[in-house]
Amino acid sequence: MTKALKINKNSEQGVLEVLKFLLEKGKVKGVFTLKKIGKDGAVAYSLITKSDELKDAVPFYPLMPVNAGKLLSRFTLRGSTTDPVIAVVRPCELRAFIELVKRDQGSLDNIFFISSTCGGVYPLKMAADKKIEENLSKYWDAVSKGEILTDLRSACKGCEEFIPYTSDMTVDLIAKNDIDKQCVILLNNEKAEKLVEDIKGGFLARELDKGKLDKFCGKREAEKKKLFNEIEAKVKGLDGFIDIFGKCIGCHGCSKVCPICYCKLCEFESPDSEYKPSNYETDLEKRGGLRVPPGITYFQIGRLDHVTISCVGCGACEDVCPVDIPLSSIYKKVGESVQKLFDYVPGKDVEEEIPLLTFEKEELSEFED
Amino acid sequence: MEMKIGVYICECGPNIADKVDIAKVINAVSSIDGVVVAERYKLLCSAEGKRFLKEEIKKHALTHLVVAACSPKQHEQTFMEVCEKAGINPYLFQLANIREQCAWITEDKDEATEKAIRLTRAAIKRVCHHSPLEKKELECNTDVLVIGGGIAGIETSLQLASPDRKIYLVEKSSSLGGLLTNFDKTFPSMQSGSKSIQEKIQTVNNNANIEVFTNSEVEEILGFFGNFEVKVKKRDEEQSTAEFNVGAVVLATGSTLFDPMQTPQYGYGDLDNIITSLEFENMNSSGKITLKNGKTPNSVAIIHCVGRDKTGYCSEICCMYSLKFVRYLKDKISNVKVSNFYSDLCIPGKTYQKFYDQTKGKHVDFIRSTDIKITKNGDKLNIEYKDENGSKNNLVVDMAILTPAMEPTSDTSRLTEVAGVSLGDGGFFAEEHQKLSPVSTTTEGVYIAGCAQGPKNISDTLDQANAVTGKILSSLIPGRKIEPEVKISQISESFCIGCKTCINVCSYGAITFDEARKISVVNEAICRGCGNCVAACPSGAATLKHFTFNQIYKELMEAVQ
Amino acid sequence: MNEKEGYLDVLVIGAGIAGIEASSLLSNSGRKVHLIEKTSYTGGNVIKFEEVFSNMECSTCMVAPRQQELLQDKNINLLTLAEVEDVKGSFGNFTVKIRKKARYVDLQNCIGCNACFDPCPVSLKNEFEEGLSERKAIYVPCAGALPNVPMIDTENCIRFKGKECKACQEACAFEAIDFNQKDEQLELKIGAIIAATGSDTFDPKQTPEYGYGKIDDVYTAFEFERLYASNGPTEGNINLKNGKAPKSVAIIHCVGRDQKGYCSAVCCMYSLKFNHYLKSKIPDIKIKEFYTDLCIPGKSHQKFYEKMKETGTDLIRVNEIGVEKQGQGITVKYSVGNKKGNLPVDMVILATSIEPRDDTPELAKVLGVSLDEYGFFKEENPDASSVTTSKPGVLIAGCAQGPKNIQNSVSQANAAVGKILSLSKKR
Amino acid sequence: MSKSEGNSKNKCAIISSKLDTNEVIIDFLKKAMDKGIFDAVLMPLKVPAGDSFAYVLIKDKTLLKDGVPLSPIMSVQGAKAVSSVTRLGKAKMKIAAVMRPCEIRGTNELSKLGQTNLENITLISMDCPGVLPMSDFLIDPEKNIRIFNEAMQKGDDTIMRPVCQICDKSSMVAGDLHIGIRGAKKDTFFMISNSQKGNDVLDKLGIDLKGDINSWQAKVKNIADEKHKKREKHLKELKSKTGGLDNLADTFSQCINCHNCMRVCPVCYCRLCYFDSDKVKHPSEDYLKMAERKGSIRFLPDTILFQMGRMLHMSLSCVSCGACEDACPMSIPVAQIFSMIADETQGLFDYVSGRNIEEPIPLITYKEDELHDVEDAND
Repeated sequence: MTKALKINKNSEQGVLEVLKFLLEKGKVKGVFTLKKIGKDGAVAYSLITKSDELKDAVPFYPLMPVNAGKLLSRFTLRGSTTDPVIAVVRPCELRAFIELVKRDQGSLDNIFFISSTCGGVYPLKMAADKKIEENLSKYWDAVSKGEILTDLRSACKGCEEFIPYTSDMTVDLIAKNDIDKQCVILLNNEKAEKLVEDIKGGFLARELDKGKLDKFCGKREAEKKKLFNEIEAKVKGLDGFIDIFGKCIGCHGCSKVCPICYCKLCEFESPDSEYKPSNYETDLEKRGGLRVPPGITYFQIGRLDHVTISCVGCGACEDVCPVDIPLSSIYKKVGESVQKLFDYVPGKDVEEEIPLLTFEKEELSEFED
Repeated sequence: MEMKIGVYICECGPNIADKVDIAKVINAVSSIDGVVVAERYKLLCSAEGKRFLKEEIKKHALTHLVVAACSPKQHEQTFMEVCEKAGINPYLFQLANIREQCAWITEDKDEATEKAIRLTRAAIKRVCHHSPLEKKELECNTDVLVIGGGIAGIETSLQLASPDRKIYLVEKSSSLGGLLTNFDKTFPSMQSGSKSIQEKIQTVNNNANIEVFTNSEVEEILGFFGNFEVKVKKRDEEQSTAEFNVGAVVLATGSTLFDPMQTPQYGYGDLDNIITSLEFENMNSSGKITLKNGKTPNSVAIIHCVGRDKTGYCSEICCMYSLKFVRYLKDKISNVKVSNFYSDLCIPGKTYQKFYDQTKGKHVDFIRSTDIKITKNGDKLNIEYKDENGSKNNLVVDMAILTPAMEPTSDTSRLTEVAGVSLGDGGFFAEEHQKLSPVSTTTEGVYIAGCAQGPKNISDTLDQANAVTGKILSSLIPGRKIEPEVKISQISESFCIGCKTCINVCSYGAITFDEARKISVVNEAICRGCGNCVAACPSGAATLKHFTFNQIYKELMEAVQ
Repeated sequence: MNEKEGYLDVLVIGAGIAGIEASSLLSNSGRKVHLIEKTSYTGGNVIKFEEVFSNMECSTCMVAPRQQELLQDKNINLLTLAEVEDVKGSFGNFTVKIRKKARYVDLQNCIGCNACFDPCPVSLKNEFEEGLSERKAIYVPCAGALPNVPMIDTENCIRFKGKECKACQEACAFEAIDFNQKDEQLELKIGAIIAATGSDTFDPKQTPEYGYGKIDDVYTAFEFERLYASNGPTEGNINLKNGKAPKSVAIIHCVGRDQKGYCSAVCCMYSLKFNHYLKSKIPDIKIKEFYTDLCIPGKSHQKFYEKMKETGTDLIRVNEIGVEKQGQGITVKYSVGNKKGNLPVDMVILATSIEPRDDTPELAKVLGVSLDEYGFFKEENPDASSVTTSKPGVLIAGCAQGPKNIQNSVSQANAAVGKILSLSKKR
Repeated sequence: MSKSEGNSKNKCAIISSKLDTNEVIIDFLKKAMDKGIFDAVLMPLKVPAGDSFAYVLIKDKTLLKDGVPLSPIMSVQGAKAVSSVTRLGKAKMKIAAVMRPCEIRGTNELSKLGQTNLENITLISMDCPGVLPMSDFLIDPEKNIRIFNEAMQKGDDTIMRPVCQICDKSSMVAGDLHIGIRGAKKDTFFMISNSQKGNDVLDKLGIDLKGDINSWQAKVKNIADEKHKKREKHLKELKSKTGGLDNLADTFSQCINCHNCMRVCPVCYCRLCYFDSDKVKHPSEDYLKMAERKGSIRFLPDTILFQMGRMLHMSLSCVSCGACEDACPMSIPVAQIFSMIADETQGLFDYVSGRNIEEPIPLITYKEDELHDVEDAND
């Protein structure tokens, strides 16, 4: 039984109280969480150092403007933070950050993580159309009932990794019918316990309700199957690929927001992949017409090749695509098939080596003899 | 390799010690990681000071050095030499200026100390990000290109030419000699002008070390001091171009006369017997001074300052050669009456007033006048003018000689593009500094001599020709190596997209465009590290050694903590 | 000594702007230079000006870096308080005797903190400041002089007149003052000599009609320059003897021109510069300039004149002119053509002609070169470049050869070097 | 309306044809390819899946029939297409690029910046009815193609993108040839040449060039004037809403810093944008210090820095083609804001981006004796 905190407030207020406590007691120097910004209610990740700024914080707001893992990597790229910081992140964001740490793009030192059993988020389009506020109650209602809302992002609807593996604290949300009255925060390790040891109200023993969560997981799995079948129908062979990416306008937004795409200069934007006049000439000899600028499908397949071993299925790519290509289903499906080969779950454990990127001396001995 | 920084704070006698609490600065900087020693010293720039620094570097096996003392302009070079002698790369060193920028300008001691601490800490944070840079050397070409075959070009070529220094003398017209060939005599000595220039042309022609190009124009000059690549287009039948390398370029293109047609009030071009000074020199050299109708004039007017209001400057020599014209007229025509219409007599220097005093006399008068207008009066000329008290007056004469202002030659602006120099006052070539470097230009290795730099007399022209010789012989020495700037810019090949914005702002022509790879490339020998390209490059592909973003960012953030 | 080229060292006499430029160019070419200067400081006349025409650049900012380089240049051996006593030999092979007076202050140790000035009991008129301010027996001519090391004036120091006084030595924290320094006699092997001894200005006492020396507030150009100088006697404030600022000023050109017989080329330009000086300190001051012929040749100078005229100064061309006392103030009496006029003013500035230094004849004899009829060094051929003299190996540069502006002095300094470097190749 | 349009030097022909605009253009291109005037044609084609359009470099004449010069959407800005073909060297074949006026201007601007080599390229423009917003089109591509064509016939621009509705340069501005539909009688089209290259093409095609284009010019002028008034009104309103740092911050408060707008913009040609480079990546203690100064900062604190930085870099070259607004996932009116700024900055130098190849881009072109009047002022 892990220790847990119980606060008689709704889950968001409960977490905010803990964050306020940590800031005021100087246990942490800064808090990473979603916050309301500007007069027309935009929500964005913020780094908060003064406790009274927490009044606008909305930690579990159902929107992922950008993958927090990518932000934490940027925060610690130039060296780990010496002052302790706590971040409220979703499981896929935490996994994305860990995947980046494995690739020397950040450091976990002095960063505490509060995550939750993730109920998924609405698509960016809904925020753009300012329709999230009116769907908030519907969202929390579905979460507490352990149901899946149809207008969530497809990546979230089919997401089975909704329980965080390595967060210091986990807020129990899914299928917890009293989340608007009671906030339960599980303290997964001594670090977490030590952090909140002198908070008022003692600890109690609490576990995630395996049964309810497994049932919920089944629903997510069904949704995932549905999405994968849709994609399979649409994308048959290379021609299917060309058709699905026909609409792509080459804005590379999907690679910009993807946490795993961290290259300073993407190979598909560098001089080596640029078409020279001679290439145009030879291509036009072979085929009557050539799409210009070339390399739309080449970029998508190339990115798939670079990213899928570590793709955490966070769905940021589909969210940002201006032509609504079902990218997250494609990358999740290809990602899973690649990761299954090595039964590797990206970002599950920072010590676990990334397959394909790490070479073991005696690795392929069975093929050699 | 672990970083070991030594920080030394100079008292500079009373200058810093009185105003900054050095002990406080020392313990404020000793705690920074990487700093292994922080000490003070009486006078670091003195001989003992330098010896002390050298021993300290060796004793603590320092990898980086920070000195907090005076302005880099003063002793950065001194301390870099100390680093070199002590065996560490001179660029792993930073000088914090806590004298001119702190002690000398801050009244309150605490404030001065606080500022000294910030400046020193900032220097330390910067030095951690310095990377070692190596000095480079280049073999220099000692030949010289002289543009313009007048007296200035000829004198420079004769002074410079020697077996180990070839001179290329390029003249636009078909023969050498320039304006001087037309002058029978020159002031103040009244010795023969054209004779002396012909002798000089002879010595140039049979000097094996001078290659003369007539009817030719310099088309292109690329490169830098010590290694210019020159293209000269010959306007002969085959229109061939010659290409050669030189170490320095001398602009000796002289000047031309203002065209009096632009000032119609003088009637030049539509009334007879109104001639310019050059036409009069040729007439005098041909032996007889006659009117259009062949008769000899017995009254001549010399009009000074023709075109001066248009050009906006006094051309210095017109008053003097007008006096010479009076003597020409006196020799050739007995009892000729000469009247000079002038505004201000410009006869500076020790020998000129005497020349004027000896020219005055019978039948020679000097009329101070303004608003001169020349009209027809039968077959004579009527000079209308306003005299000293402003009342209108006129004088009838047979002939009028105009002294037009001196102007830059027609191809001056073209040559500024070719030689990479700029135009100054009056449209002449701009000297680097009006007082201290009158014969050099802002482009190192390109010099100016004679009237190309501004109107002047023959002896000043020859002075400038010898001055250019002095400058070149003292810097372009056979065997001497040129040390190009080390802190130069570099453009990342993968990030550059070839938009050429950097090439537009580079004032030294140091960036060329690689057509094949469509990227801009910095010529390391010419780049002077001014940083224009780094500021202009939209994507940050250009970076400047020793002033990288990181170094400046760290320094700044530490200073404003 | 290498036979073909002879001795390579060069002797430069005079550390004014021409001497400095010649020395640094020679050092740049690898030659060793012995730069001897009669006074205790470098910079000559140029450092007396606050600003120079025509871009009104501050003259110390212009010259100080060059002086600094000179002091740090290993190829240049600067000998202050030194004069040439005897010269023997010919081009490439001169033997020169130099007498160097003692400075009594150690150049290495002294850091120019000026602590030794106050205790000195002696006080007398400072020649550098044209007598407008006082100096001690141990002194530096002006703040910012380089080398920034004082000298002891043995004529006036009471210790050198037998009295027991160590005031300055006790005040020095760096043991820089050493009374036992002796005058020295040096002998140098020299290849070529450049005389760049500069010039003096005409003493207007010789023309009483200007009332100089008799009437207060009649200043020579150099005195006015020092009045305006920020490191000068009045730190740049232009005041009359009675301490008040002048409301009207007359600037008289060509003072001494008739006596000298030539136009000194620069007085018109520096008189126009004085307008900028006066207007910058006293904006609504009335200025009248009396001239005979405005001599502003060259591409940049007329522009300077026109910009000055816009500030409202008017110029009057006069035949004769005189300055007389008028009760408390001064009046300028002048005649234009046949009309007479007089103008009451508070201050008069006399633009005095340039003339040779008084020790020029003596130096000429030592160097074996002749003077021209005006007392300047005589150039070999007035039509050619005027830096060579009739004696090969002895060259002249700057106002020592005749009145000229800074630009032409610098050109002549470079030209002299050009001649030495190119001639020694062909010897 | 550029000056070259009005002068009589240009040759013009009136073509009568029953076909619609697209077919007339394709027929013209086909004839030109037959005559060997062009080896290839660059114009939009429907993508295989039929749900979008893309620029295709067509060499095989049979593919021409699928071309849709007046496509309902601008998926890729034409200037970017031409640049990708010719940036690394002039095209090896003679190409006719059929594009909208703002794409032609973008191409000219890019050629001034060394990103396009126009040798062997003939720029053909046409009177542009505007394009549909990308997000609207994608809801139902088939239906929207029909709606677009009807609106185009009627000249109704209310369904087009906001920047197209206020575009006052929607006819011939630059380029070599222009196909005019405005002010034409039924079943007739104007074929106007705007350069020597254009004249040669028409001569070789033997099209008699004595048509009178006054009716076209008049129609184009009054459309342009009307749109200009609409533009000024619209942008003035926008300025009151988004002017000032706070308003601007609020307008971009939803921006997620995905830089789509920069990537699709024709005049943002840098390979690595300054705002993606190391220069904006700071150590954690500096971010914490920034946060402490304000109590809380948006993370990443780069949105306004990027937007204003991009404005600073490219507003003088902006052709207000609207590509950025199409690509913005958060539906921020980026194109309208950047058009507002571009009108003002270009107005300062009375410069129109891409109007004429010889016209240097202000500020990045330095002339030796450029600022004498200012220099002397304070000399």
